[in-house]
Amino acid sequence: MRKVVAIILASAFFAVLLVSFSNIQQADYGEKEYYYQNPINGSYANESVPSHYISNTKNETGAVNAVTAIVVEYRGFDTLGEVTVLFTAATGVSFLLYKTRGGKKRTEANLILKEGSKLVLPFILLTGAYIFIHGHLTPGGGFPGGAVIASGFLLMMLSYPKFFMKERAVSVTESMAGITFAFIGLLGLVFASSFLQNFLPLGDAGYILSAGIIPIIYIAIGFKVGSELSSIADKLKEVQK
Amino acid sequence: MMWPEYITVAALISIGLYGVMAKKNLMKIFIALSLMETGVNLLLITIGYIPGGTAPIENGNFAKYVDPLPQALVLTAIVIGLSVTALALTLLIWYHSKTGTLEYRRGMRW
Amino acid sequence: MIELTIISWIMAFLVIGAAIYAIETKDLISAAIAAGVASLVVSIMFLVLQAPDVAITEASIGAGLTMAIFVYAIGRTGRWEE
Amino acid sequence: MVTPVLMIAIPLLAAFLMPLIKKAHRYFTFSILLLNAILSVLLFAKVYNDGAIYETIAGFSPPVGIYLAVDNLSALLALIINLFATINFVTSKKDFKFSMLYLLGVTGATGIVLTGDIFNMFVFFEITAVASYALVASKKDEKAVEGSIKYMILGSVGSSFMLIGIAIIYSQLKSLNLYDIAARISSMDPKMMWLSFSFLLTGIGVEAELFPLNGWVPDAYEGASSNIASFLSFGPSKASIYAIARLLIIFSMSRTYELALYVGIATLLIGEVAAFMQKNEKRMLAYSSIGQMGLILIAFSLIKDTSYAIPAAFFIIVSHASAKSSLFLISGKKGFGGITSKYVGLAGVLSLIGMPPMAGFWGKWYLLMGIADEKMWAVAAVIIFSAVIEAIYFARYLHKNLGEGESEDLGYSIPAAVMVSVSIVMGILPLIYNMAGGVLNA
Repeated sequence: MRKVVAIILASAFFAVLLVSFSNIQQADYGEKEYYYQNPINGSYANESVPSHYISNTKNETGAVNAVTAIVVEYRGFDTLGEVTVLFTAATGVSFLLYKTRGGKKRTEANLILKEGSKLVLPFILLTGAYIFIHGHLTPGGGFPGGAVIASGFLLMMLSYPKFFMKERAVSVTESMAGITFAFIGLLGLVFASSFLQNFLPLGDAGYILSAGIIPIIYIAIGFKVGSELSSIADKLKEVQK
Repeated sequence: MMWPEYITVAALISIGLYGVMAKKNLMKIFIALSLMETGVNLLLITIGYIPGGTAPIENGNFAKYVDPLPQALVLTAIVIGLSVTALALTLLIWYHSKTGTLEYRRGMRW
Repeated sequence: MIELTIISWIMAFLVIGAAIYAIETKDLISAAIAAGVASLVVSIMFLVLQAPDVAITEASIGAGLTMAIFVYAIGRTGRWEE
Repeated sequence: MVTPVLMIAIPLLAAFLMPLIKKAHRYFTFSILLLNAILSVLLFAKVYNDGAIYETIAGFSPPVGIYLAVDNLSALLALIINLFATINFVTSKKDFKFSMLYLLGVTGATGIVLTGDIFNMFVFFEITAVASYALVASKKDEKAVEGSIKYMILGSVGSSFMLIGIAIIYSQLKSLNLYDIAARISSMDPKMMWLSFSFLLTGIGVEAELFPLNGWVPDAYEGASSNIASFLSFGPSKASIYAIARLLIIFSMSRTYELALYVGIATLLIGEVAAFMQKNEKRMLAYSSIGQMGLILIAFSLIKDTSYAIPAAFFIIVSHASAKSSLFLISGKKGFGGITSKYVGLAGVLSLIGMPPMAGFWGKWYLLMGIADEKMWAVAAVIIFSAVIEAIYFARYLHKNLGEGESEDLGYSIPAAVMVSVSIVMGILPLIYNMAGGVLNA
């Protein structure tokens, strides 16, 4: 009974969604109906929001990758919030699974996996670091870079059942990275005029040392995401007594 | 019109909703929720796509770019989805260790 | 262009099939892996839709880590749905 | 130099700092919350004198970047949330992770009311929601975890729906800024507008405890420890009802107001009737919260028709935040043992049912005035009917608890007394103001 009702509701929902999606046109965003209005003085701009990003990213932020520029600069506040959500979740996980570390025996992994993962780990970590350092030049950035680092530690957890993240080190890393992010934002308030505003020289677009605060913030995010994701995986892996 | 993508989006969201409504196993419900989140992310990216556009990374030869803003939003949404899932799994592990089951018996009690 | 459309349709059916399997199977580990597969195929769709940043993130976080923590959690609770 | 962004940035910095200074976390968190409350007072003073503040973030002009938009009502809500959070935090006795989660939850709720960007609002919703899931489960018993899981399931569906709504709006207008959306919403296809409105209402409605989506409310409130139940009733729910009010103003269409009015009436009736039938005290208080949220939504849905709507909503929010939070705080023990608890219980109940010297009275008074202006007698009848039900079950509640009880825990009842005093002060101030005004006019 419950299933039938659910199927009917879900199909109705499917139909509604499809009908509504057929109204969306994949339009060019340069068209007139998308021209935005400035909330503070009420004036109309003669471009739309996406076309502003596309034509001005390089001059305004110095980043080549427009997505990175939006994530770190234009909508950096969202990213601060997002990092905070992850931080909240990591805190919640360790708060709720606090005293469950225990010693049920797990089967040992075989030798090849063990030695191989030891060999591969530095390369995985390097790849992760590469991804988040080059975030403003190539696809990628702090989040995938951090995830790659976490997957390196995940591999270690798989091959060594007794491998645990050092809790103190992880928590210090994540707080230092978070503090860096928020502090750079406050420095923007001090040296420039608003929170998270860029206060460093933009440099030549296309080089590593360019785009002002973007690389610094992305490195902080990379460390933070990497340590939080590995600590989450570590906590969930633990065996209860 | 991008029918394959939109049909996938609608299907993922309604399959997820069906799972939440019909299934009793809590783990299954959270798997359904993660499918739903994937669907929403695909929706955002599809909205930002412009036929014939290229990725919004400048590479010398100027072309038409797709809309970068939804991509930035999806990056945020993916990480948020993972955070919620992690917390949910923690609670499920806790619940299982106390009650020995993940089946949801009592239902909505008004 | 037409090849791309065919590939998109194939991927769409793959995703929908994986999602239905993930919901209907009784084995939770298979369900988690099927959800991971769906998310991986979606990340290829992101790549086709010219979103490489999102594709990388979805493949590593959405497919990889989410599936890993699901498998860990299922390992600590129970594998079969009643 | 008060900038609203400090109210978000400083607590976040403090929360990131917390794992490094585990020892003094309680004093540290308390002082940060107090600082935030002081900042919000200064902010309100500034907004009240100079008009609304728009603060750009990252130095880009708004629809391109994000901005914070603070008007009178949002400054007042930020003040309410931070003030009660400060008072309520005194009762926390757990370790530093609890303090972190609490601080983050309060910051998220503050962010919801201050931000002027719809996706940013979604992010802050998620911060509050994730923190609240963990806080509800923090009591670590079966009921708490079950309530938290229910909350989480509905909350995740809600956040997905909210994101769908945002995606639909973006597809039509290519903008995420609330003001920009409001200015250009009329150019949107009405079908899509309805669709996005209903998705957003559903998404936010989960947090705001609206009618078909509030299955989690009684379980979460019953399971959570009493200070967290108190936090839920002044933090996330108030911030999200304010978000719904903003939504209504954006989609300024008479039909959307009508829909909100019907949802509000349904929520009010269901909540009050369920509270009337309920035996368990905490669940009864939770259902009564649902009813009050319905009342607030009714007030907001009249925003366009009458100028009484905003004061009505404001006074009900104050009354509910202070009275319900303090009742939850003292509900840990059986009965009201000591004199402080008795005072809190009596004052809280009087404010909730809307007796004259309290803030709740002014809320219902202004609401009824507004409804009388519009001559919507059916709505007035519903409100009076629900008030009668409310009075009956609260009389039963008082009768049961005012007799002998366990000796009270002053650590809980004194903060509760401080909270409920806010309701009295806010109730007396308009009285004095009116009387003074009357004297001056004469």
